[in-house]
Amino acid sequence: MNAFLAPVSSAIASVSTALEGMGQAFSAASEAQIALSLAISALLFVIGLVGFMVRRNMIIMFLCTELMFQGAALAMITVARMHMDVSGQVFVIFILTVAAAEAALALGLVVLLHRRRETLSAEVWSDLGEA
Amino acid sequence: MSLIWTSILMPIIGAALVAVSSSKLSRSIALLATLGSLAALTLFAFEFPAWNNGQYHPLEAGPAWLDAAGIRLSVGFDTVSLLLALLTAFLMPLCILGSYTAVTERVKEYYGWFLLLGASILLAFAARDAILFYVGYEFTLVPMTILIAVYGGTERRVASIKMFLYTFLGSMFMLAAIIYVAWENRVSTGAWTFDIDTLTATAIRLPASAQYWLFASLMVGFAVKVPLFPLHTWLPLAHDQAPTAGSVILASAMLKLGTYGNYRFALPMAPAGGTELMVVVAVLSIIAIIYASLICWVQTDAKKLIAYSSVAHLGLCMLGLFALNPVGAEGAVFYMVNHGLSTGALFLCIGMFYERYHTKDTDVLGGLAKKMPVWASFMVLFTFASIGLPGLNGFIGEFLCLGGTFIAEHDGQSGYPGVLGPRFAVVAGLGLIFAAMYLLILLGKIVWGPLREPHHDAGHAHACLPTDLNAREILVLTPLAVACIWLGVQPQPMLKAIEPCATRMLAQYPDEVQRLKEREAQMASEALDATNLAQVPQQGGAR
Amino acid sequence: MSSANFPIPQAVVAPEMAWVGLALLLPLVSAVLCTICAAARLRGKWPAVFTVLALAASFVVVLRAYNAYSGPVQVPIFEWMSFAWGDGRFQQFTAPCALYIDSLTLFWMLFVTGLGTLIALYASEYMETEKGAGYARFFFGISIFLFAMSSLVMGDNLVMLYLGWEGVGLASYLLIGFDYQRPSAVAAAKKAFIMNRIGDLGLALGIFMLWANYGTLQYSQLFQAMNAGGQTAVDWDVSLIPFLLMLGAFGKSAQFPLFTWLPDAMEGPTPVSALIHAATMVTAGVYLIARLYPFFALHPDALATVAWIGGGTALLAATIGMAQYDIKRVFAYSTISQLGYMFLGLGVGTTYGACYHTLTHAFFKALLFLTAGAIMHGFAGQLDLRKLSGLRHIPGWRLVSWTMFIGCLWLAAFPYTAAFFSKDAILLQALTSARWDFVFLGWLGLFTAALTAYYTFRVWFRVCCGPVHFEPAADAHHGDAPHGAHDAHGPHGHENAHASKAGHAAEHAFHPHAPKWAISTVLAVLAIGTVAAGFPAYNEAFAHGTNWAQKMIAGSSAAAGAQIVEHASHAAETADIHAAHATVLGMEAHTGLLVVGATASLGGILIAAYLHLFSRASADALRRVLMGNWFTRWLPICMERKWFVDEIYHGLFRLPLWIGSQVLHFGDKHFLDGVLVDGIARIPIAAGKLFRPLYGGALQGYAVSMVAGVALVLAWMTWVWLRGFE
Amino acid sequence: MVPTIFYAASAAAAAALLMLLLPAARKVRTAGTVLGLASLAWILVTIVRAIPVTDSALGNVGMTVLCAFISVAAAVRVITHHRPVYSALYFVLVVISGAALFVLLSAEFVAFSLVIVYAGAILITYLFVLMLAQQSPSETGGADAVEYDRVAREPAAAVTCGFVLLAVLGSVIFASPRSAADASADQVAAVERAWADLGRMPDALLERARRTDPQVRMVVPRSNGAWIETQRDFTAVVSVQRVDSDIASDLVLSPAMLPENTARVGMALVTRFPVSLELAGVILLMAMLGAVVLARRQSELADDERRALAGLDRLAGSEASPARSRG
Repeated sequence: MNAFLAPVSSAIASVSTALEGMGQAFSAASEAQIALSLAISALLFVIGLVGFMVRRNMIIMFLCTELMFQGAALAMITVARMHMDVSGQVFVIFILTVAAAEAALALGLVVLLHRRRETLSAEVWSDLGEA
Repeated sequence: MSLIWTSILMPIIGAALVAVSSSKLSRSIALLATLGSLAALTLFAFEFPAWNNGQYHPLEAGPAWLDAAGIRLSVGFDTVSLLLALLTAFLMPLCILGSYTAVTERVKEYYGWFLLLGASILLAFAARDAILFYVGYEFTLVPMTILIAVYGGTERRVASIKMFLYTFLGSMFMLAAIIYVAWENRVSTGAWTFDIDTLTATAIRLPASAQYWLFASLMVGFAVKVPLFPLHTWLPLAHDQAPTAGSVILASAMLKLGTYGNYRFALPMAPAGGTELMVVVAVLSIIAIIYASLICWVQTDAKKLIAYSSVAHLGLCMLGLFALNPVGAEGAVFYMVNHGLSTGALFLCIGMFYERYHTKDTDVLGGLAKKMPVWASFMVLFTFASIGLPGLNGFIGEFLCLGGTFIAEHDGQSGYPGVLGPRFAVVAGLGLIFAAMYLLILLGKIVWGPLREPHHDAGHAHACLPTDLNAREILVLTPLAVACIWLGVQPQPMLKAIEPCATRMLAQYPDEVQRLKEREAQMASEALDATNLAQVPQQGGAR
Repeated sequence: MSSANFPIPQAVVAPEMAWVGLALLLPLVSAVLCTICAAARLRGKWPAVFTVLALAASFVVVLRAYNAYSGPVQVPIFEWMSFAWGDGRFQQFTAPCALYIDSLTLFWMLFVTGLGTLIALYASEYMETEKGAGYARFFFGISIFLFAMSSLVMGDNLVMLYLGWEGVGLASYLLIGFDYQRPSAVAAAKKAFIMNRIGDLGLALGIFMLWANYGTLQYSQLFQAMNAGGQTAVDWDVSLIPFLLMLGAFGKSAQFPLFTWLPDAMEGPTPVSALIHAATMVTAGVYLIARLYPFFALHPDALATVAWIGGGTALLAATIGMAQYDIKRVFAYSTISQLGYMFLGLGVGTTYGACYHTLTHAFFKALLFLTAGAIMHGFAGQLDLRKLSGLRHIPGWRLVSWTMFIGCLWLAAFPYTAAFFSKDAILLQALTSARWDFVFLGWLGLFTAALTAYYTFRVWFRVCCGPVHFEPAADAHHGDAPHGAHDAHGPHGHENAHASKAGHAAEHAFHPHAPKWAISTVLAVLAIGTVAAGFPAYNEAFAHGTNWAQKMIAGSSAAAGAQIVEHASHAAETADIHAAHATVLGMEAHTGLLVVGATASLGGILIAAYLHLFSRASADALRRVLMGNWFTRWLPICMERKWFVDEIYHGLFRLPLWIGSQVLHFGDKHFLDGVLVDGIARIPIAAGKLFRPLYGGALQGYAVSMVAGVALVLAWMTWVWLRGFE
Repeated sequence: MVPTIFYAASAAAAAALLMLLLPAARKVRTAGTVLGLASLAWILVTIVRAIPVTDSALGNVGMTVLCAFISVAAAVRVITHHRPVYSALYFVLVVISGAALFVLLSAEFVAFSLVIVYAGAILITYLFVLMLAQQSPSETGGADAVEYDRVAREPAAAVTCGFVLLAVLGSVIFASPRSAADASADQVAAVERAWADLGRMPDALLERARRTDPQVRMVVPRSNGAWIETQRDFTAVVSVQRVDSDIASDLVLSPAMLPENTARVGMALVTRFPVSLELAGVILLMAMLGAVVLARRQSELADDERRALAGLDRLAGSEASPARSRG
């Protein structure tokens, strides 16, 4: 029983410590956690990428780019944590900025395109092709 | 050196002028530019000091072009390349003069591209830097493709694309080989250079296996251009579709880039590889001779016939080159020049009746001696030059190529042991018979016999041309005829001049061939030992 | 293998004799002048004038050279193809433009240039209907021929010989195809050139082989090297040299495997047939073998092969000649047959006999052809001996008839004619040989002589004797007859009777024009020459003087003949001793041969007289009998159809090659180009089709390819990077 | 060895993703889900087993794994769900779990801004647009979504590319073991920088000094001109004047006195990346302007198009351009 609950209780403890903020930021991060976080960021990025390629709804495609932003941001944060440096976090703030700007413009464009063809499918816009 | 650059740049400047001039003026500009180029080259030839030593002249390195890669604008000629460049420069004005009435649309572009073609061929022959050679060699494809694709016959697109891709693919191998040698040179000396002499010196020190691949890949590039069986199929189509002047330059100068490449790169750079693969190349050459000759026999298209005959003739040229003795090499080089003259002239002749009748089909057209006696005289002359009649130019090269092949096994006394020998010469000699056969059949169809003309009214659609040749056309053919006869009667100066180049090219071969022979003898004796060993227990068992 | 020393006189280098080169140069100059005449569109007889003058001048040059002759000389003129890459004997190639003049050369040149002049004169009248471009072209061809023939004979080396060899081929091609609008003439010209080329290849290979073994191609050096012993250096046996050279000789001289071009060559104008295809060019093979005679000892069977081919061809051609109806064709086959004799002579070892026969043959055969030409000229191209009769009785044709009679007597080797002596020399050598096969060939030759006499006089009796009757040929236009019709399909036996009826109508409308001065003069001169050609033999036989011809031959490389044969056949005695003691049919050899030869000749003439003069119907009857019988039927058919040699060649070589060519052509287009080349080109096209959907314009297609590219590049980079860590 | 297992797991994950993307039966999708979760677990376990976890970090790692499951599963749903609105909502889940991961990585400020900006602002915009472009049921043909939402485009190629990329990224994770020296050097540098940051925050410095020693009156610059000086043991020394004396004396600040994360981010923004900060502002401004322009253009274009369509209608038979759509 104790053995079963031990990870849970230690997890809660660690969250509370983290929320307190101080101290933990300057202790060496667990390598496993870093690796896991990087793996998650890779997964998010790849899933976003795959989504961008397979989804045909323009809005979802943009949503997928946001997923990729998520992955990238997570990688930034992870590496920042690894080096105990705040530049990564600063960069994520910029990413947020760009994402917001992109969302505003992209969605504007999507609405524009939707107006012209009455559909959100990306494939009606294939004027790049030779045919 | 400035004369060399003058001869190369004159056509380029001419092309620039043509581009901004009017259509009417363009052909005169083109003619003047090519004549200027020829004049510059002739002047150079007069003061050329290296006729008798087989060396490059001038020898100093040119200005840097791409310094980081050691590519320099070095130009210079040895006898062989000078002869081939002179041939090119000699044919260019004739081609332009011959195109006066043949080209009526997009005239400016035609002459512009044609001049660029000539300039690039001259550059390839003049280059003493491998990359510069490659630039000239490869750039010929661009104007030629355009000449075929725009001014060609009905299948011009396919023909031009096939020509471009085929030869381009081949020259990629060649480029790779050159860069490989340059890299090896860089490894050993620490500096990049593409100077041909330096590369050759580096390449001959490579191990035999490296030379084998070096030779093979150089050969692939040049064999496409030559073209060697079975890489020849682009040529008949390209010739068939090209405008007359294009065919002339293609056959006379561009194909020579292939044989010249063998002379300049493949053979001297990779003697070990050349020795290994000599028999393969020789067999392919012989197949080319017989195969192309037989195909010529059943051709009904005059131009395709001459195109296939080029395949056969250049097969003989390659055979002479790969006899690996001075006789064959002399013959091959001589043949390069003379094939250019006689085949170029034949293409011009065919172009002249094509302009009048708009057909090259020997089943439809025939007996033109009745209507065009002057043309017929020239045609007969050039045909016999191509057949290799002694006293005309074709004979010298043919005879020496075959002779060189024949005596190739004549080791010990000539100083150049060989492998090919009489067996190869006999089979290749059949080509002489076939050459007479198909060319005389061609003559019999289009020159002799009762007059046959195509029925459609386009018979004499070309208003500005008389029935027989006009003065301009005679002016085009006469220098060629004079050259054909002169070189047949007085080949001596040229043979003397080629000789040092030939021996220089073959410098490494006596030793290599000797080594090969020793190796083979050793293998044979080992095989004999092996069979003897195998027999021993058998005999024991029998007892 | 043959280290025997043959007594070949050493040549002296004599640059001061360069004027002999005029004999080569003058015909070339006249060729150039003829070209200028053609270019200037002159319609006169200028080309003929130039040619005759040039040839006469070169004859004079040769005469002067003959007078000045005192031993073999080498006359350098200029360097033609010479280069060296070392100092060794085998490290150079030397083929200068130079002359080698010995008695054999002069012997040949005398009759070549002499006959050339006469025939050119004859042609100036014969060809007059062609005045203009054709006239110039004709004399251009004659001039080129004379140039090439001179180079062939006088050349100092085998490359010069080869130049002449092919040059006469060119002249022959141009002149056979003179009437180029007639397809049969064009085909004949082509056939002549190509069949000659087959021989030429043999010659070229022989030249290479000589070069490879002896390191030189100049006669004098070759003979020296020969005496010094050859150096076998190629993997082929050096004894193949004579066989390769032989092939060249057989091609040029129309011997057995390569003879079918000569009858077809009769498509050319008759002076051409006389000069090139009877008197001079076809003897080039004899000259070649005589010139390089020592080398024919390199293989013991080489000369025997020559003899067998010569004897066989003589018989074969004679049998065909018996059944031809076209006069020129009869003469053409007789030429082949006579050339066969010459080769027989060479083969059995009498170069004198062969060369002397060449000389006599040159005269009488030229005469015969020229009379045939005169008939053709006068009768609008008629040459069918069934359609001409009794020319002897027509005014103005007597000269022709009687000169033809002289020619026929000589060809039939009538006793005490020049040809009798020359043929005698050959047959004597054969019959008295120690080899049984040579003796057999001698008897075969005698039989052939009888056949020759028969078919020769068959012509003369048919054409010049009997009742006067003639039909002009269908084409009134002067030129050469359309032999093609008779050529392929044998005539039908009873034609004669009907033809004469049909011909009467034409007879009244048509008046043959008798020859004018040029033709008459030439015929007369030639007839005298024919008779005079016997002089050397008469001098020997009756005055016991020296035989000029024998002296000429004896001074040259051909003289090695007898010794070589003896050497080859391992006989102890020399030919002369052998001949002196030999017998023919129990009589002393010379007497015996006189009897036998006279019998053969007279027998043939008598049979011809019976069948073709006294009882012409019996000739048809004989033919009917032969044709009616199953067992003998093949004989006339084969003779008329020329033993089907052309057909056999067609089936054996030409057709398979042609089919092969078609297959290759198809394969080249559809397999090599279509399947292989285009097939390889289709791979990138197929790959492009595979990826094409990615680039249809939709954004994500580009995204996919971009990501794939990035992923691959990253993967590769990572792989490289990781390898660095391990 | 380890990367190989990771590749296998990634391949399994890719296969699962493909199964989910293909328009297949429910069973297949269920199998895909199971396989996907299993392979995700496999990936995570591979990582955890490859790198030893200290007990103290056990909690963090456990939480990270939990968040990983949530965020990856949600991300997959974003790209596989047929209805865009649900995709958007799943994306909110990704953002929230991502924020949790940020917190676990001691990036609280960013975590909260992420939730606020993304979940609060961006996603709402998306939802607005989705609603705006919502298809009516008639358009969807009775299915739960329109065709272009239901059918994936070239899933195989995309998944393959994705798999290769994942393998590459995974290799990088495994290939870079960090040495302890590196880690401690990072730590030293980070602490030093944090103390230096504190030196530039006078109020915070004073506050911390007072917290350490209530007697501190003021902090004064040290003899070398700096406000603060770092010690070896992560402590720092400041010069202070106590209430009771004018003489400056040293005061040692313990590591607990280090500035908190948010303060450091803020400090970095204004001291180390001021230009970037300005640029970000410009970008936002431009985006705003762009959105305005687009919105204006939109209505104009709509008018143009309506007019053009009307014109085209008059010219019978040339409806080519709209008909070219390949939907």
